[in-house]
Amino acid sequence: MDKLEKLWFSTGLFHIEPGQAIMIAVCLCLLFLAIRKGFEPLLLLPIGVGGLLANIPMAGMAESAVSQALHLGSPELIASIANALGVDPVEGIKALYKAYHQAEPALRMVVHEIARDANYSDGILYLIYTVGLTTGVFPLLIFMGVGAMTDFGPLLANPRTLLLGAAAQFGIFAALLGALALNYLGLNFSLADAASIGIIGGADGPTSIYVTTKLAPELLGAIAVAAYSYMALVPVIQPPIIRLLTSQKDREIRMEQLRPVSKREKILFPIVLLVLVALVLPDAAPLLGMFCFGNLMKESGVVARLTDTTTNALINIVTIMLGLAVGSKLSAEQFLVTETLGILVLGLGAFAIGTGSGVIMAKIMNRFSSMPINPIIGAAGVSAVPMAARVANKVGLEANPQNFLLMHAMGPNVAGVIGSAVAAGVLLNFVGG
Amino acid sequence: MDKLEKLWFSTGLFHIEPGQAIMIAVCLCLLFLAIRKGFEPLLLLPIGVGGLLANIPMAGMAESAVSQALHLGSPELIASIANALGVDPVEGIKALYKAYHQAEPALRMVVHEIARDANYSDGILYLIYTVGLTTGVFPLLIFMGVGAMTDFGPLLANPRTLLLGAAAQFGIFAALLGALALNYLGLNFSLADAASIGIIGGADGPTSIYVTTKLAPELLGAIAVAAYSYMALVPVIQPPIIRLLTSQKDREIRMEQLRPVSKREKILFPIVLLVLVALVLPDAAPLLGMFCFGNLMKESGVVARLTDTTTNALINIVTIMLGLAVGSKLSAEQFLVTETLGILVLGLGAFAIGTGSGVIMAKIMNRFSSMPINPIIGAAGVSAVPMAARVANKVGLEANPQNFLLMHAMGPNVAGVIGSAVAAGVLLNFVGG
Amino acid sequence: MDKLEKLWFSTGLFHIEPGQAIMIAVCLCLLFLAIRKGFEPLLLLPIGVGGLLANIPMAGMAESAVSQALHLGSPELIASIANALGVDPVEGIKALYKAYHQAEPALRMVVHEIARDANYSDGILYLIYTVGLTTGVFPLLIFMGVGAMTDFGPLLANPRTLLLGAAAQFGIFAALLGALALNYLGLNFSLADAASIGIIGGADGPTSIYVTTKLAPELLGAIAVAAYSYMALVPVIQPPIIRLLTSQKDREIRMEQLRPVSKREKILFPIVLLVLVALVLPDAAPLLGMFCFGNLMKESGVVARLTDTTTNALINIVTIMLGLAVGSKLSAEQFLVTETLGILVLGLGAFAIGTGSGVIMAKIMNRFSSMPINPIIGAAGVSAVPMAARVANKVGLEANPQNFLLMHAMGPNVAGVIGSAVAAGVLLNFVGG
Amino acid sequence: MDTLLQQGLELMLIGMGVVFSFLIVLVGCTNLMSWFVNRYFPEAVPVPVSTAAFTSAAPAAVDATTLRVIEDAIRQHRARSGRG
Amino acid sequence: MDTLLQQGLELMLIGMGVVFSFLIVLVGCTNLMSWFVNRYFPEAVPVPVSTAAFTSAAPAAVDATTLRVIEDAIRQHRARSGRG
Amino acid sequence: MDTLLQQGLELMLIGMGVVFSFLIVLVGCTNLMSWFVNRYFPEAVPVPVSTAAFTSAAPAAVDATTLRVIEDAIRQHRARSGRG
Ligand code: NA
Ligand code: NA
Ligand code: NA
Repeated sequence: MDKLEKLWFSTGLFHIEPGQAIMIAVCLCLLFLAIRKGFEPLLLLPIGVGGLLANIPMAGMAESAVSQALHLGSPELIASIANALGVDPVEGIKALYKAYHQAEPALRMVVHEIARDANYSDGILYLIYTVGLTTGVFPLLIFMGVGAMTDFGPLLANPRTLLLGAAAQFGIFAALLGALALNYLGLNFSLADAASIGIIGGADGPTSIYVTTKLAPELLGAIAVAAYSYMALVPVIQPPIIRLLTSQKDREIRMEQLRPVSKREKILFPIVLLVLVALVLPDAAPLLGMFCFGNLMKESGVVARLTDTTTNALINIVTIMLGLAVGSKLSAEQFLVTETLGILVLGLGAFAIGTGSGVIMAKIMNRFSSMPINPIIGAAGVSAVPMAARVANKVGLEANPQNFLLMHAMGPNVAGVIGSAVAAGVLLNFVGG
Repeated sequence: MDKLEKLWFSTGLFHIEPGQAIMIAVCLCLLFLAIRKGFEPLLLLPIGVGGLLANIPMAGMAESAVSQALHLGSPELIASIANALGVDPVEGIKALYKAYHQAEPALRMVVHEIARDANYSDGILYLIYTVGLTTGVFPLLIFMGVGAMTDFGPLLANPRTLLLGAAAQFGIFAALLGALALNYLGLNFSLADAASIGIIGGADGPTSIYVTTKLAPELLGAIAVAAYSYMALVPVIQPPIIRLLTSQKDREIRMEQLRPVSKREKILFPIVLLVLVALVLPDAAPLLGMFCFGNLMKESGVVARLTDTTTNALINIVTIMLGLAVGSKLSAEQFLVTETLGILVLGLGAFAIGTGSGVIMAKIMNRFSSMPINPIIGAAGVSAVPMAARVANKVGLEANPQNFLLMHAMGPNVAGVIGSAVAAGVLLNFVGG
Repeated sequence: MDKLEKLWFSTGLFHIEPGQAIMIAVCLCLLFLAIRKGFEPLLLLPIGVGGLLANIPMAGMAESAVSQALHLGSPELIASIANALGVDPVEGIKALYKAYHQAEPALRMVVHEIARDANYSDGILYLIYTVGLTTGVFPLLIFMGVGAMTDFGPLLANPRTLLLGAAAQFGIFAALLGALALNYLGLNFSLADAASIGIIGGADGPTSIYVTTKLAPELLGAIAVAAYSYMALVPVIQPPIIRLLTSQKDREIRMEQLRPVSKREKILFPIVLLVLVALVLPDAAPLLGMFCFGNLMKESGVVARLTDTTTNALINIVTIMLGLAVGSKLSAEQFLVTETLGILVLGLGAFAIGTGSGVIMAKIMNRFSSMPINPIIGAAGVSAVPMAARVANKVGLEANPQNFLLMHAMGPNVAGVIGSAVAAGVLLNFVGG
Repeated sequence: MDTLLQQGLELMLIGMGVVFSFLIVLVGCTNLMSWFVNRYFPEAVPVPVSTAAFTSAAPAAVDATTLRVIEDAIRQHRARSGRG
Repeated sequence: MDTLLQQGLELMLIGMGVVFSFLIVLVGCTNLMSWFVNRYFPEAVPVPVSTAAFTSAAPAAVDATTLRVIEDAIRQHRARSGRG
Repeated sequence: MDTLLQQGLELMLIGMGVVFSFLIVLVGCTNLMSWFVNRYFPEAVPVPVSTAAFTSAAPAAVDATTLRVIEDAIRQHRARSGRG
């Protein structure tokens, strides 16, 4: 019966490509890391599932209606699309797809309609990605939530630590250079690609995703996976580097108790930061603007119910959607390329160099300042809040069981968030613009 | 004063059509059932209000700007639209509307603009419907939430009960055939209509809505109302059928205590199911994919805050919107037709037949298996979670006060959810594609 | 190095216009009022931040991609846009922008694409505004939430107080006339502008925003700020007016204990109101429909989890977005005009007149009725729930320490919400239509 | 200009007219409804008027300390899996 | 017409066929998975089957009064800053 | 290629330059702000630095059992009307 044949033709097994099979395996590994190893599960679990769904053959959950029509459609359908686009069908799907993307909006709508009439509709992951990531809404909302969960108290008690957060951003630009250098080894990274890879060193998920969706969307999957994996690996990556760059004496430095910070200072800080951004660095305005908004909601204390929703229902909903959207970019042709290896290596390098430069900056500052800083907390400058600060605290306790660095490390830690947002602004301005 | 006249002309009383009046009455009945009788209030209350709002004359809350312009607009406005469409206004609204829908996207945008310039804007229910249902996003998000509230423990303890969930889907296809047969009685159901009607037998709200919006959107109102009403009527529909098909001895069968199920099994099950779907049944991927995602979030236990939001804020928000969107389809011309009667009858039949085939399947399995199954739990295979399982438990206790079947019935009950999602995939593939 | 120059050119300081600087100062004042003085912080804080972000030079967070391209783009880019629009670039940006808005949808999409290709994308505030306010979705959802937080018990116990809520709407139409009169003083208000300004007197945020976005979007910033500020100032505005219009004897009037109201009455009231709206006043259907829906969810008691989400996660999320969207309209060219002064004056007048007419209505009713009403509660008819009722209670206690008017004032208070929604319906019908 | 003011006046008359007539009708319907309900479907124990028009302003039935403890609990419960 | 009914019959055969074969395969995979897990990764204390298929239907482990107190607290906690 | 690397180097210089100068200015403004606040608007009781950078990581002020009880309550409270 022809229906039975159609049935077999409609199974995944009949259509699965090696790439898809491998990607499904990769996503299962991500799920293993998220669930069993506790690697940033809040994002890697949705990303893993999203990637799995995106690689289900024939389902097209991560593809637009048109792309589904071109890949799964009948010859007649493809012919009618080719006809609408004024392209010869024999030139193949790739040519048709290219022509579609270069066509005028009105014509694209016609083609989209042809696909819709043939019962193909945009996949749900494609919709979530389009609505939430191409617009930049998801990362910005998450940044707002993170702002509403951040306490600048430790930073306000010791503003100098902002400089540690600045130094740690060196990892971003080092990785950027590294990416460009890899072009000599046969990889192929544009300046925009390199900038997106570098931002992994920001150790800040939403910032990386925001920048990458604007500069190099095709690398989003690999970069997001790298960023969150290395954030989870901070406890493994940082300690050796810290020990390498500091003497036992350095690590034993005691830091004096932080001064109490008044509520008023905490309320004014996000406003000061916001105004400063407005005057000096408009390109960082979306990220830092939403961040300050969230923090102002929290510190003002007059909109508790909004803060509560921002840090719970809203950020959770967006996190789920963000994860699925990022996962939808884990397609074989985009992820199973040598570039991905390069990205993983460079990302690791960015983390390591950022950690190192934070520590070295702390040692330099000790040269010129009376009140000493324990260089360990410089490592927290990469952000990866609050993991990096906890690592600093742990390493500090190893050196001296009385040495509680957590609070001192929170300063550079949140400073690192600001620092990488600033760096992101520069990259978007010079590379994107 | 002409303004007073305009005032009277702008009242609902002046414009109300009998159909609208009847539909308002119907919606009040739905509200009565939801509030007083407790019929699935979470959905029937929003559906009832949505239907009421959709039938307010002149308000056009469930209509697009263009449809409002055509129905409420001045002759000049209609003339200009007709002119833009290249249709003679004398051909009447219906013809204009048809021409609009067949026009090219660009032209449709022009017409939409004309309507907008005349101060007509898309009704809120129309917007919610378009954004949430035509895209399939709402039912899929609800399915994710349901997954995050489902415990596969009982199913894992006794996987054989999956077969009961399979058998109960017979109601779907029986109703499908019935719908086609009704064509001989003068009704007019296409294969797509029949499939949508059949899926009522899935006893699963989101699945029915997802399939119907893709195959027969104009039947959505009637089908959703039928599906949720009969789910609420499960305690009335099922017991007699169970008694009819089982002997007292059957109903007294004791089932042994379920084995404990390990956390690891619970975590792996959604992954196994997801991979299986990917390889075998891509058409069921969206529904079962989101379902497994939700369940994995719950069982993994590493993203408690996401699970919490998924099963509360998110699913509640979507439920409200889904209800309003479904209600917006309760228009007189779509609901007050003989087809609706057919749908109600067939839906009831689907439930009854599904229940029966579940019970019979259990009896057949007892033939070939050493460890006996109480056929009552076969009735739970229609899903309608958790109502059907509770009914099975109740009927079991009547037969034998020591006979607690609830846990045993939960197995086929959740199996029924999977079963109808699979059936939905088949229907979408063969009827939609 | 040219990059350094580009760097300086890309700072806000280089580009900031006086207007933007002033608006940033204005927004800082709003934040001060919201945080320090507690002026409706739930809305004024997001509005203030939104306004601040909207006025960051070069960031274009409140502008569409096209508007950014025209204002920030290179001469080549502007030339290509002008070419696409068939306009001579020398005619200047304003002319280009006008041509863009008058162009056909398809052409507008082409221009939007040109802007997108030049790396300009819609600002996030622009997106939020477009999605949530131009569609009317945000105010309607908030109205649903308000409905779910409103208790009509006091109103049902003494329905006559509905008339107080009616009388207080006089402030709306007085301000409307006043706005038109101001045209003689050189201001320039259309009938639509006047209607939007008048609705400030409704003392109901979502209603004002809903009407203004439909009738006079360019006034939204000023009107929303005025509406929420005066709502916060109710304790300052009302008492003197009440004292002026009432004698000590009036204010000492004791009102008898309200009768208990049954659950059934509370459930039926929103349904009765909804049906009445359907039959008489379709133009008020969206606002009152969502309001009744929310209230029915609450009173029915069968969908507690939906009510819970509606009054928490959902309304909070929408409030944040609504605030940002309104703030995005606080641009210099729209806010720093003499019209804004007029709006502030008229808004104050609307509140005062509404308060007065409520009080006078109460005194008139006392003429014709045996059971006396304390005229103080007439002031609560302006809505501004629950502030106005608390004010009435306070003034009452001053007159007579045994005189608890809170519950009696809640009647006219919620009646005022219905009253201004009805008035909004009339304005939308006669001015908008 | 005058015509504009005139339109405004007309609008005021109609507007207040509609508002009043609608709310008067509503008073009637409400009374009718209440009479009908209490006549034919009286409730055993009628609910007393709650002491606030907003559930959100519901009376504080819990003392501050308990409240604080519970809030901490809730915060922990929510924050169980840390940063989003 | 007949062809339509015929299509329907075909659809029924295929549909039920797919549903059954898919769920039979699932039974197999599930048994395999459970055997594998319990064979190679046994858990110290296996979780007993929870008494409901829906966490939302979880048994009431708290007495009514406590519950009410806590709910009030939650409501206050949420409504802290009043109307939205 | 070289030009690309050169661009990269330029970008690094400018980037680190901007990051440092911006944060240095921020240090200045922050110190100024703090000095100003504590000089002219001192608070009676200054808030001590909270012990975590994330409210979500707030210290556990409630013992486990209480917490569990309360969580059950919350779950029930939410699940009051069953499946969504
Ligand atoms: Na960083
Ligand atoms: Na089912
Ligand atoms: Na009002």
